[in-house]
Amino acid sequence: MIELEHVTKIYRLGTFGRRALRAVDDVSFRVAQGRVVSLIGESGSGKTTIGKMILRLIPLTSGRILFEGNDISALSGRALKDYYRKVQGVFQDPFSSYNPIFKADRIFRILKTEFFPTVGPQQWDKRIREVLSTVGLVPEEVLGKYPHQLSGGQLQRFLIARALLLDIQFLVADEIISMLDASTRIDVLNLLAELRNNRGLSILFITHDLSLAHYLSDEAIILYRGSIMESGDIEKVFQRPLHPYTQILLSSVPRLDQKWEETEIRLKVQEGKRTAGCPYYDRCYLAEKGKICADLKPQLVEAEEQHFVACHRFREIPKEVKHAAGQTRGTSLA
Amino acid sequence: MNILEVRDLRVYYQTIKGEVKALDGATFSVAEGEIMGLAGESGCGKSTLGRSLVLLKPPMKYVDGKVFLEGEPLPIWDREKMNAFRFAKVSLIPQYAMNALNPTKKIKRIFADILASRGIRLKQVLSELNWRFELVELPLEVLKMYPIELSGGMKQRVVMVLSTLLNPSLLIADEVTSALDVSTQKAVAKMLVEFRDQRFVKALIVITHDISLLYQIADTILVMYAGKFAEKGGTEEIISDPKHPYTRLLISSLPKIGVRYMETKLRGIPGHPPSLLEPPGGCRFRERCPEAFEKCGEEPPFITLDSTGRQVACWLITGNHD
Amino acid sequence: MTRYLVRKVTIYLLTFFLAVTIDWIIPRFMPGNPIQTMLSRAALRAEAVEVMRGYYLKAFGLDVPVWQQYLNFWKAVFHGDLGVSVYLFPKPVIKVIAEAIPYTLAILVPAIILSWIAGNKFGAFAARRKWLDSTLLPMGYFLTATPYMWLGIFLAWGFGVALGWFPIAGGYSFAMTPNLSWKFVLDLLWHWFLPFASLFLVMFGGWAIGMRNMIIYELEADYSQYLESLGAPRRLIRSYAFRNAILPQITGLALQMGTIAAGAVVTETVFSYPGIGSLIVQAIQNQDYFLIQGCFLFIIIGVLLANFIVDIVYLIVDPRTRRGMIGEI
Amino acid sequence: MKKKPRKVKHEFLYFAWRNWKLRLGLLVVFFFVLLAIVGPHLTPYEPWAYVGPSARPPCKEFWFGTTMFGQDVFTQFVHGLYPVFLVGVLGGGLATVIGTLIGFTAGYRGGWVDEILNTFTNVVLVIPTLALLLILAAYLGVRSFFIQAVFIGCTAWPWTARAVRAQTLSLKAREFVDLAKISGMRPAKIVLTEIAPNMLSYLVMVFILQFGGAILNAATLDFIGLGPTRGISLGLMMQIALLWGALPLGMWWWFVPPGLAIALLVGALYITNVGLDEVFNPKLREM
Repeated sequence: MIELEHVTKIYRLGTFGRRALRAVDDVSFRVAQGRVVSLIGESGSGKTTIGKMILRLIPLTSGRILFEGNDISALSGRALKDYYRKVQGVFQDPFSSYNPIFKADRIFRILKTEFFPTVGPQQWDKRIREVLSTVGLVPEEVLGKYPHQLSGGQLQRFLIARALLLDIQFLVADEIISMLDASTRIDVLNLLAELRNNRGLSILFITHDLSLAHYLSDEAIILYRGSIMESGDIEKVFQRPLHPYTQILLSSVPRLDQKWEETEIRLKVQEGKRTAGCPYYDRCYLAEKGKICADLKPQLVEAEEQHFVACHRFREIPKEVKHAAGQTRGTSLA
Repeated sequence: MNILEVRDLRVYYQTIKGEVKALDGATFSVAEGEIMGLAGESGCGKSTLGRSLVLLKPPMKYVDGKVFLEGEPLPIWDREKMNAFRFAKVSLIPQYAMNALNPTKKIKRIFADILASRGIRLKQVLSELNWRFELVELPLEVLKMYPIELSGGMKQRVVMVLSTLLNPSLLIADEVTSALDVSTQKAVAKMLVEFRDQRFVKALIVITHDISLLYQIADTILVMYAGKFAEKGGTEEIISDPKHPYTRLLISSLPKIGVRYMETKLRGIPGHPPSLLEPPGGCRFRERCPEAFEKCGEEPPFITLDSTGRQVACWLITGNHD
Repeated sequence: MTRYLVRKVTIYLLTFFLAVTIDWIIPRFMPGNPIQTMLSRAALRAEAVEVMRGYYLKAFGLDVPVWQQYLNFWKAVFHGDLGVSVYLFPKPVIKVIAEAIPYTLAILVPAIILSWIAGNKFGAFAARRKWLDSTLLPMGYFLTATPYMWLGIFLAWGFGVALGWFPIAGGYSFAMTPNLSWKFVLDLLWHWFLPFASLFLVMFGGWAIGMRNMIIYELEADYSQYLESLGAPRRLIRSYAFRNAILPQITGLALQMGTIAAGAVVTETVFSYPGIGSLIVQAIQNQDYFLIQGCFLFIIIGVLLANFIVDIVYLIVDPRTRRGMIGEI
Repeated sequence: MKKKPRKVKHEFLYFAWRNWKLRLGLLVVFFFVLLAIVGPHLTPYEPWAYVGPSARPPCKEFWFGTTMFGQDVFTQFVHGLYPVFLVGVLGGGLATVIGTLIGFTAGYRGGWVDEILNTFTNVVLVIPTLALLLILAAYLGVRSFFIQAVFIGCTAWPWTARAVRAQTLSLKAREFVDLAKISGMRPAKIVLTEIAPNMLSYLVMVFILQFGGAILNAATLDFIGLGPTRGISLGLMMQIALLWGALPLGMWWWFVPPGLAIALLVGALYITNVGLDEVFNPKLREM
């Protein structure tokens, strides 16, 4: 479905662009048909940049993004529009995704003028009601309202409904639930899961919340400062985390079924200047000893079937740390 | 002895459309050494409660209610009189901690000016300051730097040290961890517990929407809904045996690591909280509550159920008690 | 921080170059020919006119091709030789201007500095009192909206003609000859006051309003709210807010230089105060091109210099530009 | 006492009417507009005609008295108002348009385009515009109000360009622009239908400031003799009054009204702008 090959994005900063910020550094991964892949990373890890590059909102510096085999940067005009018929996005802040001075359902009208100019009004209205009920919204409650008159949850579902009008195959969901309240969050996730099951929609779920990622996706990709640290089948990555960063993440997430372990978190100040070697070198507890970590950037290596890691020394991680992080105790609450 | 006692506190917001009943009758107490978690979704009034205990200013309006700090009445409605209590007796780590420091002043200068306003010279507390900076893992050179040169997490920790410098009896931490990355979040949360253990603060109220965070650091959890108290109790009891329907549904809707859509499909809470401009009579969760019955038309009192201080406001539970 | 300075200097050099080029255009493209006006005034016989024309052409260096003139002009500027005034013929332009500059600086510099300080203090003070804000502030808007020259005339009429306290024209009394006596200095001040006051008042209104809005904005900022929740006294909160609100006022000062210069020109004309302002207006009426060219050269240099000084002050005062963030001018 | 929440249909209108600054400002501006339209029909005389005794103070016959040459000051005044509005609207409008275009392109396109336009703006910002206006005005022997408006328009736009650029940068980062892009909208359409409407309220305020600024600039130019060579304007009135010794002779009625009118009109415009700012930006509202 979507394939990223050695995608890199370097931002030029400063007056004449002398300072370079390497936001995404040689990232490659694939999202197959009907699969939900979550892109997990903290702020500044480049996950949103990748989402925007797939949606052609920002250009790549190098590397390629293929959709059904052909390079999307080559698309323009008609071809680009067809691409948007199949690939759509939903963004983080529901209130900033709507032009405040127009009614919320204007986003449907834009689609009609751009993609379906010939469709008759009644037929179009029927389709809108159809997609609204798919996303669990009552048309009378939400149509004809201004964005500030609707809740975050409703607005996000509105955006998903908009994407469904185009009968899309690939959806980039960029932190779509982080602004929503816990109680409405889960329904939006269930909606995405149903779309994958019933319509075979493949989704790139971008988030910083590991428990949400685990709930929804089949595969996980852990990003840190623009590079992939670990990726693979989500059960394997969460049960047997191999990369020190993933372990720290898993042990730091506040959980309801388990108290925080006592593993000490060294809050090292994050120096930005390290270019060569492993991006995680500064905060990695393993890196002190090894020299190789400082000079050579580790590549993704298949540690086990459907489980990759980018760390020179992942085999030397002491037993008990690995156990504590990956341990899940007890079943979910009824 | 209770550090904080609040009886029937009402604080409304004045807007052009009328008065928003953000906090409609709060009665609770916080014991010495207790870290009370204040949880609830956006717009439930938890921030209003936190802010009104320190800085109650327009558009917030004090309606009525009594507040006692270590037995002494706290005049929260009198903005001037409260100055004596602020910082020394009750202090706040604000939601906007990341930009709470004046950008054009060195950190050292900010500390010195505020301490001077209390008649304390910076030199007197320098050694204590060093020890506390070390505790929050901040290098000492930070004092010589401008806020612009610090990362968000570092600014937050500077504010934490500053707000607790005079060892206030009550510290209110408003959404302290929500803007942080997962790893720094854990470190900052544990620092709050450390502040209590080091007796920098006698009691702590942690306001957050993230219940799992409270499970990690709070001794008790108070759940709020639409300006009212739903339930309060020990952290373990609230999480393992939630009594109020809202708490139960809220906890069950939180995905835990290990839970997947395939195996167990979690349920959200349909509908949305009522508007607080014209709050509905009786229990405010009535519309969305699956177990609502006609008694819910009357407002359920916030009753203590047993010796452990477990309190709940729901006829379903308290109904068959009296 | 150095990048901030480099950017600044390049802009100023670019501006100086562009402005001086425009300045050079004045005599070349103005209607009528400077030589012609001089000759007609000399009312000589025909052939004498031809001889004089040849002489003037060479004297003003107009006999060489245009680009050559342009280079000569740049060379001359750096030597301070701005050609000769057409109207007051043998007197070199540089000398005429040198006599006028002290007067202009005398009213301009104190007016700018004092109005800036007073305006900001008053603006901060007005933001504190409700009644002050709603009464004296509209007065501030009225002042800043007043055309410079009208206020000048109004003050001249009010204090000069009606009350007779102040003279309404000239740099000093005609009867007196300039000498270093105490009496003459007093007379100078006596004439100086009204033009100064007129400039002062118009600028004062502008700063007061700017500061009032800025300080309200700063008092609403997060750091002020945090100080309040730490029980900091009103005085401390206000001094922090004032300190931050003054920064945009410094940049504002730089941006206003152009309009202030224009204001000075008209105010001097009202009081026929012998500064560069009235010099230019006379030069325009007499079509004395080289004098106009010289005067504007000084105005351009003055404005650029002032801008540069204000930028340096901003650099010293605002730590953000020094440490990391690149400040916009 | 159960206070029924007021049904507030349009928050903007509600606040606009309550804001006394907005009301006062608009009132004064309309007064002058009315005066400019109705005025000339109120007086039988022509601005330049010698109609009465010279230097007569205001009386029933000549409301604003007469000039040194016996011309009716009130007639000159009302005829002089019209060009003030003309130059204000044209000059202010032109400056707003140029400023918006340059600021908008710099903000929206970014990169080196932004760099160049920004440098150009800063250069024009620093140049004393009076020098520029002088040369252009002197160069064109015959000058009309229209030319003057164009001059002012072309030199007063820099600060608008900077403000609009900042506004565009903040709007461009909003996600509804991205949403429009992935809806297949062409960039030009995005600018027109998504970004521009949001800036409308901002541009209105910018125009009002430019309008006031243009009037002041025009009056200054007229005063130093670079105004239009034909017709009458308030600035011209003051120049003539000063030239012919109205000041030493104490003929206040000749030079007070024109200047006062400009001050009141421009002051009213500024106050309207403040009122609008308060209505749009709640922070200043509580003050």
